[in-house]
Amino acid sequence: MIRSAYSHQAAVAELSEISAGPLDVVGLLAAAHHPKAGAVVLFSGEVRNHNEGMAVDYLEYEAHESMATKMIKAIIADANQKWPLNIAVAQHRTGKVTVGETAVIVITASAHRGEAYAANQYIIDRIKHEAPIWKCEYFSDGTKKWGSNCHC
Amino acid sequence: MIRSAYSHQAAVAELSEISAGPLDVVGLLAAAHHPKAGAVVLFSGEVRNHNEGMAVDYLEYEAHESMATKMIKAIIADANQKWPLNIAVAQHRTGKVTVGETAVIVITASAHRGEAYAANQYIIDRIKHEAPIWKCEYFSDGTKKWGSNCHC
Amino acid sequence: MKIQVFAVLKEYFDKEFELGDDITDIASLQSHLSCLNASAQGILQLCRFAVHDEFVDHDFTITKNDTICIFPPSSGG
Amino acid sequence: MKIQVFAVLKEYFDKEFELGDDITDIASLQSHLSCLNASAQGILQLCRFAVHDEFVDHDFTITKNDTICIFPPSSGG
Repeated sequence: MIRSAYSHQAAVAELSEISAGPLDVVGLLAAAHHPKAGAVVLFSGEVRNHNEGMAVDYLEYEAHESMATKMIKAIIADANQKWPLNIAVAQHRTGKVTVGETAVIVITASAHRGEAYAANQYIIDRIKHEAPIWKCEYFSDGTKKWGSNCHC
Repeated sequence: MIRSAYSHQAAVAELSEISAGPLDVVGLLAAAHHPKAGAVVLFSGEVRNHNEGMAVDYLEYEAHESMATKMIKAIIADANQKWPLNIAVAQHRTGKVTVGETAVIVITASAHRGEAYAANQYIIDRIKHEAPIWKCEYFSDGTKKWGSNCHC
Repeated sequence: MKIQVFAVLKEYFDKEFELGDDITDIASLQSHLSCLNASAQGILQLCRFAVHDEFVDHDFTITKNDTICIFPPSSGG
Repeated sequence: MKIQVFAVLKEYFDKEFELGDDITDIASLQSHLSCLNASAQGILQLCRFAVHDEFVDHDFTITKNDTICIFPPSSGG
């Protein structure tokens, strides 16, 4: 059983782990309050304008949607088992994401900040290494490259 | 010399480290983008409805404003020395803060997420332990208690 | 059987294509694809395979009605 | 000299008050305040002292024109 924030979970019950449209970072943060949580940690993975010395125009993310969704849910469930979290949500973009836009967001909240930081890092690390989501970088010189490493 | 995001620093140049009014958490996050930053981490320390088994109505924060401001600036400068950050800002409330409101916010951004998480935790840990800011908890039973420990 | 490939694998194969029924497990699928396109051999060694939304091992038996998804190493974020 | 106290210390002393010029350093100020209110002795041992927005040690010399701030342990957040 997931120990979690039932009221917040209700509010974000419809949150898709994979989103083809822009992530509502500010809206998700605004909703991320829980009366028992003293610490909220938000991670936003954003598109950088350079990578490995190359100027980046934009990225495109591809996912196996059903498996990525299921795996992110499972990672969040594992985090809820490991730490007493009031809130734990994550969402990843697909499609074209431009420089400065958010490609992935993780929000965790707990009574004390150590757990919120640890769970947040755990969730993003596992999403990046395990979820079937890939990025293709489109560079300013017209070339492109499918990513095979984490860049943030 | 602080390695930092000059454009973002310009945008938040007027940010006071100590604020008597509500913190604009969402606005600060919305401004926290930097084209070189792949990772943004936000910490929000919020008022919990319980502490040590007592129901909490609200907190009141008191600060020695000029020293707290100077110390938070110094802590952020130290973080900028230790990690290559594009953004590092922090702000702490004074006055009455109710359950679910943010008492302190820290935002860090860097090319890679490890640095953003580490710097964020470093800044909040030092603010909590070193800055001359105190909280008084007002409990639902009418009693109050000046805090001497970190609670989140 | 139907094969779906993702990300960089689309530079080596069609995104979706059919294969004959003589392939009976993941290991033989991997060999077969390496023969179809020798330059994909390296990346195929690193791939994960999934059937019906579950990852499967190399000895997993596949049949003509299966859809097999082939995933290069992930790089979300 | 002027003394300013913060947070829980306000339960033992006025927020701001004047003391005579016979006190010459932080250590003697600490002793003097412990005599004024014996129940504050414990918390005073844990306090930091600041003059002109700088923390000072117990042997720091104070004069009649100084304002001395006394800080209990912090608990921001």
